[in-house]
Amino acid sequence: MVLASVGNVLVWAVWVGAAFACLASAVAVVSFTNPFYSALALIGNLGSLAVLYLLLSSEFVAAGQVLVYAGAVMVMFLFVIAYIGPRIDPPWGAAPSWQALGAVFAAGALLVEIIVVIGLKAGGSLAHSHEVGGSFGSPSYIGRLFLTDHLLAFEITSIVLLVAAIGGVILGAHSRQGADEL
Amino acid sequence: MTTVLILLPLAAAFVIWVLPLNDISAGALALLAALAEVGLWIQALVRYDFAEGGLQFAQQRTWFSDLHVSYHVGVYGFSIWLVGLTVVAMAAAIAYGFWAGRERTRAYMGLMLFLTGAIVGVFCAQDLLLFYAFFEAMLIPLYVLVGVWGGPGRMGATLKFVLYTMAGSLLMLASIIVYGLSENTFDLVQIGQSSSNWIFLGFVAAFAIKAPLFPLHGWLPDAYRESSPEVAAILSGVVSKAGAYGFLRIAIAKFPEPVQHYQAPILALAAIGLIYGSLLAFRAPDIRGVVAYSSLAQMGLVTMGLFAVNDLGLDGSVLQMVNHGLISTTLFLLAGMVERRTLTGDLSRLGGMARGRPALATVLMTTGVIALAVPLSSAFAGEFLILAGVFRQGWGWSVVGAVAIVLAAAYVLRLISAILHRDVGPAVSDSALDLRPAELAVVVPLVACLLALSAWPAAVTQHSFRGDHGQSEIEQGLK
Amino acid sequence: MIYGAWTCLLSPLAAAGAITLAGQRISRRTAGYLATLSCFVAFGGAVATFVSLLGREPEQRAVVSTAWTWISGGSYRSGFEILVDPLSVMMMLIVSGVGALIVAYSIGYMDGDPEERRYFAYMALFVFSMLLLVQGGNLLLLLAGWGMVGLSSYLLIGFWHERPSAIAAAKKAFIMNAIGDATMALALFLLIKKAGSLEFGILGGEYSSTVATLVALGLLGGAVAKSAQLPLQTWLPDAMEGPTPVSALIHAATMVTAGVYLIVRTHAIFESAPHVADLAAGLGAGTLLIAGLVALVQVDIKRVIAYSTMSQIGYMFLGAGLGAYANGMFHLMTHAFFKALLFMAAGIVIHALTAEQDIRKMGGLRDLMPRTYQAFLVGSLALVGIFPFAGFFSKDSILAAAMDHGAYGYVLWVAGLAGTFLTGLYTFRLLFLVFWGEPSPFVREHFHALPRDVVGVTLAAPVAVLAVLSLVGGWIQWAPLWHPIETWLQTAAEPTVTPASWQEWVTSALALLLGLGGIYVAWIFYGVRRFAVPRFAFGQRILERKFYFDELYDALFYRPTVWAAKGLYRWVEDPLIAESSASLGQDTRDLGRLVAKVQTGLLRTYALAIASSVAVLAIVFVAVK
Amino acid sequence: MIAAVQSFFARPHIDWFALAPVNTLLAAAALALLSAVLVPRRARKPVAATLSALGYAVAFGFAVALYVKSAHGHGVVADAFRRDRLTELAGIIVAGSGLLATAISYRERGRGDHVGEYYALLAAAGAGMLFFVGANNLMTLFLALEWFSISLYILCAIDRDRLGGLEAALKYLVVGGFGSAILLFGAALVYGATGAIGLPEIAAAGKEHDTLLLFGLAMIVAGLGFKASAAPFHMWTPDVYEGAPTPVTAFMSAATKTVALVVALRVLVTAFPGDADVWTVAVAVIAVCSLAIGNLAALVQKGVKRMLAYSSVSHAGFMLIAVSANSDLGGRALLYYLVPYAAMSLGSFAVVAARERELGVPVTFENMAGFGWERPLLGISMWAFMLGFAGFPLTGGFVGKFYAFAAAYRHGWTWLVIVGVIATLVSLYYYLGLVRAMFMRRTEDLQLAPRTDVRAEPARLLGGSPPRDALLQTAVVACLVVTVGSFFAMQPLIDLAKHASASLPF
Amino acid sequence: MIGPDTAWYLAVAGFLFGTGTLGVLIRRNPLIVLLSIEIMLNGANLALIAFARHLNDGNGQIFALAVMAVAASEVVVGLGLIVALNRKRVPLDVDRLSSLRG
Repeated sequence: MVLASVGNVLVWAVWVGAAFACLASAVAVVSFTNPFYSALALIGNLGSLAVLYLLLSSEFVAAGQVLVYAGAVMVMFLFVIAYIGPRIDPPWGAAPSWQALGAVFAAGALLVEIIVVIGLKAGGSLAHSHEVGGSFGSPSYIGRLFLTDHLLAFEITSIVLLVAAIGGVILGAHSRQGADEL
Repeated sequence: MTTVLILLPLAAAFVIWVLPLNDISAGALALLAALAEVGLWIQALVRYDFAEGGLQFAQQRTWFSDLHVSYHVGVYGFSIWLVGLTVVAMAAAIAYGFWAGRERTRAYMGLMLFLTGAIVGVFCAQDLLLFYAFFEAMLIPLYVLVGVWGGPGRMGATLKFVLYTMAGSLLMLASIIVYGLSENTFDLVQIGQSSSNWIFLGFVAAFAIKAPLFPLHGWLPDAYRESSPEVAAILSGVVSKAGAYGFLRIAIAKFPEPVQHYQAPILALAAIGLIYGSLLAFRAPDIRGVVAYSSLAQMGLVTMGLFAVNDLGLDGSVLQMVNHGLISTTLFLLAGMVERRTLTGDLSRLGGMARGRPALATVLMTTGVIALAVPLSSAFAGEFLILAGVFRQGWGWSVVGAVAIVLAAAYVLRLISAILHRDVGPAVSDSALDLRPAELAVVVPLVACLLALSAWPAAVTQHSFRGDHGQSEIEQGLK
Repeated sequence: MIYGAWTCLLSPLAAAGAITLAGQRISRRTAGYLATLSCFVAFGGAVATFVSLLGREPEQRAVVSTAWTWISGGSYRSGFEILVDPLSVMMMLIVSGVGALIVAYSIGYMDGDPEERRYFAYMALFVFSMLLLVQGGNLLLLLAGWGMVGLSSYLLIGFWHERPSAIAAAKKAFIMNAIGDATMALALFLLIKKAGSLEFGILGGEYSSTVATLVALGLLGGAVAKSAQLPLQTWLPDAMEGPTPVSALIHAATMVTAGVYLIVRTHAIFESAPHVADLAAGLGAGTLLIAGLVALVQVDIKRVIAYSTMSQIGYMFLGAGLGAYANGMFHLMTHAFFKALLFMAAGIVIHALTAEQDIRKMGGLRDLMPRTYQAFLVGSLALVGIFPFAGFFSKDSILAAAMDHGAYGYVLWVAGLAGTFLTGLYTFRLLFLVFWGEPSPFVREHFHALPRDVVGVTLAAPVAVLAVLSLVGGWIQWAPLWHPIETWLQTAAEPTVTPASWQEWVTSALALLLGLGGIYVAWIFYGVRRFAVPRFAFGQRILERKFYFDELYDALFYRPTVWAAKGLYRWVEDPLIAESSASLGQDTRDLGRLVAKVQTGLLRTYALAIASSVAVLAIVFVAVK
Repeated sequence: MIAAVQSFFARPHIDWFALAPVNTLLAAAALALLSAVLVPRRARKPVAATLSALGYAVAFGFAVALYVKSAHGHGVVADAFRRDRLTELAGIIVAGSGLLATAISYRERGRGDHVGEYYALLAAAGAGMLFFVGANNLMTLFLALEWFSISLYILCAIDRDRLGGLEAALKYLVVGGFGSAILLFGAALVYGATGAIGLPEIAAAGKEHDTLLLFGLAMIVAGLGFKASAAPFHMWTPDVYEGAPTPVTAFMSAATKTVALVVALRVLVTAFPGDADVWTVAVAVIAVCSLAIGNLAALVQKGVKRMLAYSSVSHAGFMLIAVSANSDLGGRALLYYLVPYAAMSLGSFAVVAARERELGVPVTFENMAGFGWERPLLGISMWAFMLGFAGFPLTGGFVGKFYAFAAAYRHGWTWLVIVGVIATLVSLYYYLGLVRAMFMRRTEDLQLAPRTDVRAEPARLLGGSPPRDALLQTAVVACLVVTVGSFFAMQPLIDLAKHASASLPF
Repeated sequence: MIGPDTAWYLAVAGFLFGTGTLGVLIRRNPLIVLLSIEIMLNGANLALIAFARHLNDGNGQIFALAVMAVAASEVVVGLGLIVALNRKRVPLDVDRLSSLRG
């Protein structure tokens, strides 16, 4: 009982920390003027998300998150940013136009709506969630799902990645007559 | 029989489009096809059993089953006459186009034949959707015929024409959908009578624009002025009849209660159009303007007769449709012939062409006096019946009609004397020849038809409806 | 016999068609002969019909022959049929007979005109139309013939189409007649509605007085238009623009008298609408006075005769309106003779003076062309109604009939007598001015006698014939003593007035005196020129302007029409009808430009559009649940 | 041990036949990709093109066979993919479009580099679409969506030297990513609300009018509307259609719209029957927006490709009318309409491509002048396509519109019919405007681009007018045949559509 | 379950999503726009996983993993495009990419 409550407090504390970090980094990504810092902030964001995943007892996803995302994708990002050189543009560079106002309004509206909806449900169906077994979210668990129910999804994922790779090659590779045509 | 009537010109059109013919042979082939079509029609006329009346030569094949739409064609007494008008007028128009030597002959002739098939289809279709299909199919060749072979202002004219017409016919499409689905069939013969005002108005919109009825004639002057004479002839002579035919076949036959309900307003519009058109024709500055506005007036008259919904009015309207078709075809062709010689249709620059041009004078004079409905002419017979019929709906309508008769005399005489009489106009050179034999060969048959009809208008009036009782046949919904 | 009637009707039509189709292939002269021949054939047919009709019982003297159903509508039918009865036969004889003479005369008169063929085709067409009018077996065909004569009159008045004046006159005539046609048509519609048919028989039917009055009015409208009576008389003088034979045939002998025929033919309806009948008589009286007055100041030889025609037809209307149908018809016949005679004699004068028509330039022709002078004299005497010339017998009996019509009748009677005086005056004014006195310089310069060839013969022979007829033609009936015409027409049109013989005598005496008085006055002023012609500037201006009828109608009808048309162009057609669609399209395109402007090409805009619409969509979804 | 493994991995039974079309195309793609490396440059293009064409042809055949054999639809591979006539009819359309697109592309893809990849991606995109229409749960749906979307992003930018292509690709990618993120979040919410990702299971969860569900539904509608380029999610369409290589545009306009609409129909009808009262209205409103915006904007376009893009927006509206009817008739209308529509848009873009090649500049209304008389075949075909778009009789477009309106009326929405009618009227202006440009304008001031030898590196001028492109013309004629034929022989097509829509639970 | 309810996680997810949206809407540097899209996807992922936990159902996690892969692919293509644009000397500003408009 005590343990449970202690654990509860502990989890709460971790959650608060992670959530805060997550939100903060997200805001940072959007608001940094230098894409380099934004990218770094996103890494932080991903990390804190991974913590949240752990709290949600999804070890495998958390791991994947850290490895795939923070490991691969972000590195690529940083590489590209470094390749083309960081270009500074302040988020509110343009004078507050109807564009910006609309943007803030629309995004805010979406955010508020989501929060409200969740708030509405918070007391109801979202209140009491199922208990999960220990194996939930474990690699084997995921693996089995992947090879049974979601075989196709698994395959498709690989195909998508392949296609993307081709795209990367085509677009990224140095064009034969790129320069002289300019 | 009916199918052959529809398909022959279409087939000929495709042959002409596909085969690499030279201009002469293409034109000759087209003319041949048109004449063959006339022959077919005569055949149909002979074989149609007028004593028995009603729908004949009917052919039906289901087109798409789940909505009960079918390819269903056939002819009634009155449609026979309209088909006849179509084939004769088209033959004349094609002949004229051939003689005048339109550039891109193959395309041109093909389109003319295509148009023939479409119009014949309109008069023969016995299924709402099929009717709509043909009704629209007419527009496809017309759009190009006006737009490509027309005068300087052709683009605006053709666009206006098509948009106007489509505005109406799309409303009609909506009506067709609602009507057909609510009656659960699109077959014009089986479909029951409806009492819905909205559906009725949808149809009326389409036909009123096509005819045209008074406030909806915005497309008319430009289209008639800018298109080449033979196309203008077809537009005012034949295509406009599709609108009147629609009134008769669908709007009046299938919507008895709305007709009762809207009779007065429609008659009023028609009457206004009659006077309005006559007045404008009286002041129109050029030949085509006069003929154009006069045909606005004439279609108003026809509409009056139709919406009188009694034996006299219906008979008169059918007769008058045929008359006006032949008359305005002839007049537009003559206008074209005059313009070929003077390079202008401007009345103020014409005149004195009767001197030394007896053929032109005679033909124009004859057509003109028939056009102004001098008694004993078929046009007189038509107008007389129409006005006698509408008199039963109220003497006022006929008084308006009588006034219009006087105005008609005024504008036709103005037209005739502006072209033929007085001293020679600046645009008329002595080198302008009299009508050539070829031209005579085009118009004289039309005039001959008119004279024959003048001798025996009852040929049409007696053979349009079962037992010459249009009212009862219409009231039964032309089953 | 019915074949005779059909021959009579169709032979001129055949000639017209033949001449038209033959075109240049036949010589001009041939065309003339063809037309003349056809008219004589028609006359032969008429005579044959007349003879065979004579052989019948009076009751069997009405025969209808239907060729085919002309038009039909439901139960209503009208056949292409002719009616042969005493009335129509009488008209057939007059029309074809006089017509034949005049067509023959035209051969000479129109000689050398480049478009002779067209002329003769028109003439033949006219004779056909006129015969159709009088033979038409039902009201519709009557109306058909009615319109056809209007048409051919239009064609013939405007025959010299280079002359704007001629064309204008032709149009005027046609449109005025079209007005008459329209009113007749309306009457016919009413009849169709009430009786469902247009046979002449239905006219005797039972109708409410309103219906009868309306129908009668409609028919009267047609009659006055065709016969140039008040108020539609203004076209006739202008119609003199046509060739003189045309004036003789159409505007004297036949067409203009059709109104009288119409009233007699449809007398049944007029009898059931007495007020309209009186109106007809009154119009006749008015016309004969006005025309007589105007004729006093005319200087165009043909116009003088034209006005005299108007006034003579006024007499006929008077008679027909009063119900003295036989007398009206009788005067119609005699008038056909002497008026045609006058016109043709005048034609010869004009021909001799190279198409000069102004009587002020004429004079002293009596010695130059004595026979013509005699013919003209005969005609004039007949016109004035001097015993024993034709006019005397026919006109006076009409006036006598007026006395048998109560007070109103006496008014008309007085008017008629006054008219007689005027007739004498203006007729002989003309005669004296043209023929008496010394030849004017113009005449000396231009006069050339008739050649003794075909032209001369064809000109002279018909005149001679008509001169004889104008003399003896009237002797057929002398109302107080013998009246075969009345009995002949008995079955067709039973007169409603029968003047007592004393009324006949009194009237004749007075009329004769007044006529002579008129002649005497004319002799004083124009013949021997004992006194200078008195001048009444104001009165003369009114007369010369023909009582301002033209101006009146111009202001009342023509200008308003033109204004209306122009106004419609300026305020309705161009701005509303033509522009509306264009402006609508323009507005639509502007709207489109607006929409296209939103497509900024900025990525953020696109995302914004999506985001905001998702927000809206979501809120709505959640809200409506 | 083995048994344990067996039990551990209860491998689902895999219906290879059902997946045959997809696999064929994937194989074709793979081979084409290999050809890019193995085949010598000169032969590369024909080989790759042939491979892709073969792939599409075979896939077409498989789809037909499957259509015949799948009278009773059922899920395959653990219900991740649905094998039924709806899937296969869409598959037939997509495969056909791909085949024609290959033909149209042939001369376009002259430049030596990436020709192999191009055809590989073309095939891959087709495969993704074939899978997309069969997707039976939100995950496969999302993945397949990304699959063909990414392929299309790359295809847009395949000419890395055309700035327009790159710009279009980036816009497409960013907006597309944004859209699919929204779709994804919606999917997540739906998943949360119902605890299921399979479409039938979502319906079975019986959570009508649940807040989360509706929220998710809204986002899913938006995501699918985006792919169908329905207003107001349409704004990427004109730019991408204009910027992308014309054959790619042709393929996109025909195939993408087809699959997006079919999937929208399937998802809405299968997964959200309970909320039909909500989404029918929403779809109707979206349809109206698309009609209005698409037509109005198209009125003022100068470029033909842009005009066609906007017209495809408005046609999304017409077809959504059918979807919004939420009835068997509506499904029939949509599935029928897709056939002539695909043909017409492919054909019209093909004609644009042909014109582009002989002018060497973007095709505008002005420089279409006289085209109809110079190239009668293409001109007449274009004429027919325009009439079809405008819904004239003698083309399938008329019947399609007719059915869509009929469905709307049956659903009780006469006002929608009226809106559609007015939209059609407006659309006439620009469709006929193109015909007018092609046939009624004089052509003196027109300049044909000098013909270039595309094989030479760098391309070198030959002069003279470009050669007639037999493949492209064949494709156009095929489209013409379908467009016109679908009017006359419409009963069979309607039957196809009927059976296809019968596999949905209306 | 111990710790905060699912609702809290979802709130965070929603916040991420909203922030990402804002980023896409206001940022002009395509790189950062791509990053923002990543944030949106991550928000969705968090929601998926929270729901998976809440429902004790593995599908959500699978979905999330798949999304990661997809996100990666999108990034690859996006970066490729950016590089290509950069090679054409195009300034990295989405507002400057407006040659296609109207």
